[in-house]
Amino acid sequence: MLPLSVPFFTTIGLAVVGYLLARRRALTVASGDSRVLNALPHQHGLNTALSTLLPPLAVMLLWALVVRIGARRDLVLAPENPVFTYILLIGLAATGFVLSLLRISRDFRARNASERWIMALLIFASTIAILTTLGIVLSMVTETYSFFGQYDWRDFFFSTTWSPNFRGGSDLGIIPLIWGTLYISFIALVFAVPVGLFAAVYLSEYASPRLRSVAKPMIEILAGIPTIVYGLFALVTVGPLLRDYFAAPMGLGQSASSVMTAGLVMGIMLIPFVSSLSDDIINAVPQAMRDGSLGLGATKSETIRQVVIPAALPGIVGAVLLAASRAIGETMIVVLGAGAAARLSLNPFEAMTTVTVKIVSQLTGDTDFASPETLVAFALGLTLFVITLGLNVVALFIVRKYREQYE
Amino acid sequence: MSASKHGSLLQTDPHTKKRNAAEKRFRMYGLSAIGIAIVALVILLVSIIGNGASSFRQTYLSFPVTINATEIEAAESALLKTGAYNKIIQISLLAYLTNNDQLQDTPEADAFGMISDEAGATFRRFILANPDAAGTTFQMNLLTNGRIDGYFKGRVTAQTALLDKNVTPAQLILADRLADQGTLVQRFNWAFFTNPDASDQRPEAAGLGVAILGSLYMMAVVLCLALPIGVAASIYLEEFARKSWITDVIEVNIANLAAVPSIVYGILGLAIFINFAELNQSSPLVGGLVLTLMTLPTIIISTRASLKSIPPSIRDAALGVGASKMQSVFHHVLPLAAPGILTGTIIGLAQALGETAPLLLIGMVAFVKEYPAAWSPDAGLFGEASTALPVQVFNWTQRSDPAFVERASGAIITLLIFLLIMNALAIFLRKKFERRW
Amino acid sequence: ARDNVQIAGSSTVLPYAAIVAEFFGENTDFPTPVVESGGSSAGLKRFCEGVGANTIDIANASRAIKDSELAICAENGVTDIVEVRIGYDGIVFASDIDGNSFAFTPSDWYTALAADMPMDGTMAANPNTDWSQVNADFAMQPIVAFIPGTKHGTREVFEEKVLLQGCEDTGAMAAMIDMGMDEDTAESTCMAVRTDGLSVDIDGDYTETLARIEADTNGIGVFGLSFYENNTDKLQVATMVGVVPTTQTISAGDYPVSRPLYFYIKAAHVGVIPGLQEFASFFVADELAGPDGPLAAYGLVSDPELADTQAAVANLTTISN
Amino acid sequence: MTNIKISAKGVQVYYGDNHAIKDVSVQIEDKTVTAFIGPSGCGKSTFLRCLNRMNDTIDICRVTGDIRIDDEDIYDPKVDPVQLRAKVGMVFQKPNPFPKSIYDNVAYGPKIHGLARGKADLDEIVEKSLRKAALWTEAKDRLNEPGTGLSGGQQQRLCIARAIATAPDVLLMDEPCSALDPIATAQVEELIDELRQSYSVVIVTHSMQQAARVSQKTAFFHLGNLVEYGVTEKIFTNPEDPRTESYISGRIG
Amino acid sequence: MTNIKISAKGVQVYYGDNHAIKDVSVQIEDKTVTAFIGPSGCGKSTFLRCLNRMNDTIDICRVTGDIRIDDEDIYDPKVDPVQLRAKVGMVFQKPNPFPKSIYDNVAYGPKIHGLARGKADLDEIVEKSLRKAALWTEAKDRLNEPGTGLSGGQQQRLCIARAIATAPDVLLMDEPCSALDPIATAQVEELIDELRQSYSVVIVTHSMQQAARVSQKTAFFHLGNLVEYGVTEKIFTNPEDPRTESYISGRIG
Ligand SMILES: Nc1ncnc2c1ncn2[C@@H]1O[C@H](COP(=O)(O)OP(=O)(O)OP(=O)(O)O)[C@@H](O)[C@H]1O
Ligand SMILES: Nc1ncnc2c1ncn2[C@@H]1O[C@H](COP(=O)(O)OP(=O)(O)OP(=O)(O)O)[C@@H](O)[C@H]1O
Ligand SMILES: [Mg+2]
Ligand SMILES: [Mg+2]
Ligand SMILES: O=P([O-])([O-])[O-]
Repeated sequence: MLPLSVPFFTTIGLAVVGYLLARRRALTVASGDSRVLNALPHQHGLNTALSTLLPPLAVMLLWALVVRIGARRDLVLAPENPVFTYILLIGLAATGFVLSLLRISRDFRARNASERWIMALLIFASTIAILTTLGIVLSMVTETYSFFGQYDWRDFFFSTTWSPNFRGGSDLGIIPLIWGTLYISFIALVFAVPVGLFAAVYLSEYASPRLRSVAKPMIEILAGIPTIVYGLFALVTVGPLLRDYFAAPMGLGQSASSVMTAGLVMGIMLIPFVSSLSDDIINAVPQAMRDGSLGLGATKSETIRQVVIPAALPGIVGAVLLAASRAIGETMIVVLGAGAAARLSLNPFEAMTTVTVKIVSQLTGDTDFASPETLVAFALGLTLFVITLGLNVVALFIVRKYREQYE
Repeated sequence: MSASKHGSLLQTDPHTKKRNAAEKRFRMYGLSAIGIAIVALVILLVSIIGNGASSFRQTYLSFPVTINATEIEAAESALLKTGAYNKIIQISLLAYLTNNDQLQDTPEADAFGMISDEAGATFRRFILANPDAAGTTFQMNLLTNGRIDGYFKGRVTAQTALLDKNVTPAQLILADRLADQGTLVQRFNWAFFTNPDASDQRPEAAGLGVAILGSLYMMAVVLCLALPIGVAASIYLEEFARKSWITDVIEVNIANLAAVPSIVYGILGLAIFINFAELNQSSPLVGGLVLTLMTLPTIIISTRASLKSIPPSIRDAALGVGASKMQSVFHHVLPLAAPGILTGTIIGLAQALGETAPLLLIGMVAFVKEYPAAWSPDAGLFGEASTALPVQVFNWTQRSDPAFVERASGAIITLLIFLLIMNALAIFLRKKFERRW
Repeated sequence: ARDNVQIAGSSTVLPYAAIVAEFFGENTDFPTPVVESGGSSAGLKRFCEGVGANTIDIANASRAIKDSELAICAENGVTDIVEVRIGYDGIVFASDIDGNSFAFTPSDWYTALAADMPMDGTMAANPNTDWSQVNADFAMQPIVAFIPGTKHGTREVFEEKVLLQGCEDTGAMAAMIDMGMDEDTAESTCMAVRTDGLSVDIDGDYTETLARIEADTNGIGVFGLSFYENNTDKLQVATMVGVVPTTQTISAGDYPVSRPLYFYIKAAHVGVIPGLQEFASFFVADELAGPDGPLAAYGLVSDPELADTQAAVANLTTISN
Repeated sequence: MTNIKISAKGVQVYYGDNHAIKDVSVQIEDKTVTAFIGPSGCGKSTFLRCLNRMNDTIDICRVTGDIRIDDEDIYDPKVDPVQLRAKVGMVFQKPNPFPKSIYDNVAYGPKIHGLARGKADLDEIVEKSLRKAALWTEAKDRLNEPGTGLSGGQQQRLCIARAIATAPDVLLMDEPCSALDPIATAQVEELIDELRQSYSVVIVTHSMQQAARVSQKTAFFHLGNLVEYGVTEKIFTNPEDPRTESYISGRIG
Repeated sequence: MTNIKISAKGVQVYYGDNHAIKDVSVQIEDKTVTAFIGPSGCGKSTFLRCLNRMNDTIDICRVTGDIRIDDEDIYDPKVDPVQLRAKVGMVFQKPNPFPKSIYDNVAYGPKIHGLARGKADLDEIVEKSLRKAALWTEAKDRLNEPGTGLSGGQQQRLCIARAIATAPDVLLMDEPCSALDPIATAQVEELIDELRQSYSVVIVTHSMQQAARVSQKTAFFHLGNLVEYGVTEKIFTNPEDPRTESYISGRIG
């Protein structure tokens, strides 16, 4: 990839020059009166810049990909002399440059042309999400496959014990891990969603602009505190507190690490995920909606609950999904707050653990990296991926059902 | 009669009273929600700052060291040169203490033990930089051992010293004496921000320099890629793509990507960027790319949510005067959606800046002492090995010497300051773009 | 194009490797090697990924490489591997400094932590909840044990050298075989740890164990020797079969619970990556890894057979497979 | 003072620096339709919004002076704007249906005020309100479709239905017929006439004919001032102020 | 076919299952004002939005049939709807100013179409458009204030100004005077008359008087059907269809 930097920067330079030249030329063609042009000079410039820039960039990307794939198969595809590549790429840039400059005329629809380039960029950006998914699945699928070669899939999916063992003969049932994941995430969300939502409502509907401009970024700091701090907070403060004041008096156990501890502390971390984005979305609901409701004699809270929040629902669901996702993916808080023991229990004051924690611990553990005890991490990852996919599909349908579109 | 139906405005009727009570409760909930968040924040910050503020001060010993050419030569021929240099320093310290009648009845070994293991390296660097210093005496500023430093920060006391294998009460008494006399001073710990990491033996020398640089490089990559790509993808999916099952699949898929545990992005990064693309391991470039992929869903989800919340009448208005869809989006919709986009960016960057797990698999959770260059001819852009701030926190919390606890908290404070600086612009812009209509 | 040595692997070896790397950078003209942590397994996996500048040169491990791993290495073209044993990691039992002191034997641990044990001819769940029930010499203190999670190599050592030993010493093993269990089942039953919450698996590191003991002062935790030695003001160590764990007692073989530490060199990178062999020899030199070197000072139990290791590094003696 | 429903004295309204209502005093009678007329931008909507304190929702808006309804100062701190607005209903100038179903739009007010005893009761209120607002025939088959999918005029009638469903004492209507065809307009005017039997109605309109048809009293606003207020007939036939005169005579539509 | 600007044949519009426009064919002449009249909800706005393809933005809306402007099929895949909309301007039924300054609202169109050579030029266009829309006096001192802070009628005029600033060939106006007082209405009508000199104007109105005053041709819609289309005078004095007759005669406002 490295030697490509020369044509890369040349192309960028050419594109900048192209932008300026095309603008100039467009104005010249129009004899200085931009009104006779079919597109703005700026759009001519943009078109030339993008025509110059994008084809060589695309070729460069493709070329690098082909070379790398070739290298994997021990084919040397890159020419000995990089000058050929340079000439090809710079030639391509120059062609785009010249052709697009030549196309400039009074009637040339530069806007459409430049928008086509931008659209290509937008589509390219969207495909990255798809490619990422593909990459994630592919990077885990071979290892998962070899895991299931060594371990019965029925035991993995249906066994209720998780106890890996160095000497083999481990029980690697995913069920207690999934249970722990769902339980902890559920508690975290039960805490974070109401708190976050109420905070968002208060910030956008009640708070003075000053309070809002201070409180919102402050709450966002919660999302930036490294999770190890939360973990230690759970371990040292919240865990013993819950044990001494709730679990022990209620006879629910003596464990300082518990689902409740991890869930609550994680909930704190998730507050800004719900509050900040929801606040922005609530803020975007037109004032006319609120006026309509207030004008009927509704109180502010009635307005918020029955008009504003339903109208902002898709965005709020997005924020909640983001929080849920983060809860599912969290490691440190669970390790320190909920412990490492995989257990199937309804008691929220017992130690449990999550799929993600076990992915990390099996991946960074000491067992033979080709053994099922390590490879199970990949199977866990892939299974979690499928499960969250299912949950997201459900979420999508729920949003569809309740979506309210204002004008 | 109508008047009776509604009653006096000055007296709240029972139904309204109930509703007003509900209103008040609702407001209270909101306020307490904010209160909970702020209280949690304050507790966390107080504990972080309480633990970490002391890392911004450091104790130094200042005394003259006599530089003798033959001793230097002998030291240079040893395998462990810095160990030999340490010896030279010890001799000078002993001489200094006895001359000033400071040693008194402190055992010599205890006096030597007050100097950091880093001293030898500091001294050797000094000699290499000043080859003609031989034969002269120089006033050297050397780090004290972490325990002595801890004594001045309250971490080590006479009681713990009795139990602690790495410090003796005699050392503390000597330290007090030296402090009174001005040989031992506490200064602001600039080195904490400029030094690279140090091994477990020398907590007093450990700094965040490489980590700050590494995080800076990675965030540059993340910001330059994740924000534009995320916004572009959202615009395409929300505004242009024809709604069909394919866009549904993509939408669900992106939401799902957010739920992928971050370590899986590490697996992905290892497979794609290191094994396939053969980019350098441990490099901020790979780290940045992995974090970009990890941050993208956050930005896309929040951007799409805010694009959705812009009323269609705004788009209609723009289209109606002959703006293209692209123009209506870029000129009108996007500015109105900016607050939500910026929020997504703020949260996404916060996550990216604090993330360790994916870096584990691409080799950035490491002990790195050399500063990475932003650009180097053989490693390319951001291609040299480095760590990151959360990695330093992660590493330091695992180390056995308790002196690292304070440094880990110091690193967290630094990380939060870094985050605030990084987000300040976003927060400012968001406030500017906020409006009601 | 890489000019620094790249190391990955065990977090147990990491501090030692970092100390050596730091010295290596200070004392030679080579750049300081980069030492990653991430676990023995992950390190070896990266090591076996192939040969080339974008793979690591050295893998640290708190256990010996397995044959299955060697096979995968070979598949990927990593054939010449030099095994270097740098010393031993002592495993100690420690509790809160202000609490009761303990003098353990493996039998105590077995009796305290076994999931099921033979009683009156049948297997029954472990009834002990207090250390005084385990051993009449112990003070009254509820059993709370923080032992390494199953991801840690230390767990394996704990199970084999403490639990299994205790199982044999108490005669439980024999009783189980008498009951008609085959030897393998009996062994794994011996090493099965109770899951009723009295024994807590720690997936994190020793700082987590320490924090848990500080949060619950009844806890007794398993630590590495070097970790304990840096925290003698907070922890008191228990003896095992009457021996206090120190680098000397472990080195002499008096203290029974320890495990060897290794690193593996990719011989194909020697001569390609500058400083690789130099670093390896530097690591095992007497000045560093010897009993008076900085590694021992930090808590590494130095290897009595260090000379053999030095020779192996000098000759790049590869593992024959 | 027998029959005064709303009495405003010396009302001033500012939007920031913009003085939108200048010292307006007016007494609106009960069981009367009062029309507010005046050129666009003269402050009709602003004044109307003062009467049920909807201006509270506009940050930059500042209201001074004394406004009493049933002899009670509505800007008294003791007054609950919520109760006020339940008593003084409003139809906004720009139709603003909620992004909910047509049914829910109308049922919203009765629900929050607890006006319906059950589902059947609510259904009845919804139907009656939609019928009165002349929307029932068009809406009855699509009660569950979103109110935002209606045509402009239909939305306007939906908002009228929504406002009358809560049975206010006073109804403020800001150009309620601006998007309606003559027939629908007639129906709404009929409704207004019917409402007058028991309530007080204030209507803003640009149509002189409409004002003349439905109102008993008319107030003419100009540049924030209340220029003239009196019996509708008199205002239209024999205005006192030359500005009223010229506005009326410049009439076209 | 000498003078036909827009020709629609067999246009059908569906909102989901709702058949909103039923087989409408109409030929709209150049340099003519055509009025669309009909009861609320009959499909006037819908049909109007077909003419510049604004219906494209409503997901559930489906349009079939043939619509030609200057003899070019505007639903041809080759047609760029953007260019079409630049050529066929629109004033929406509900005023929808951008949440930007008044100036920017008007200047937006000229800017994106490159109609101004410089700042001075742009200023001139903005002033001229605001003047034509009868908003200049009210807006000239607050050009930098947000367009959303205007009164209802002012917003409507702002939207008119915004539409004419881009100098379209055809102007579609959906009830442009619904929130305007008679004087402002007269000014807008004058504007329409002026525009007719060079352009084609289609106006939706509920005011028969207005239709009669400004238009040369009138189309009467009923329940999605185009009932009658012809010279305005004839429609109002001698309608052919009984439905037209009854709608006209039932007139009130
Ligand atoms: N977005 C939409 N979704 C569904 N149905 C719609 C939508 N817009 C309009 N309709 C329906 O289509 C029919 C025609 O509506 P249109 O807006 O064209 O009426 P109109 O003639 O403009 O009425 P008005 O004078 O009230 O504005 C109406 O029955 C209306 O409810
Ligand atoms: N939210 C606001 N912010 C600032 N100024 C406003 C706001 N609302 C109205 N104004 C200004 O106050 C004055 C009175 O506006 P108002 O809406 O009361 O007029 P109106 O009589 O209702 O006119 P129209 O018939 O056009 O609706 C106008 O100059 C208007 O521009
Ligand atoms: Mg108004
Ligand atoms: Mg309409
Ligand atoms: O990291 P470890 O492999 O030593 O547990």
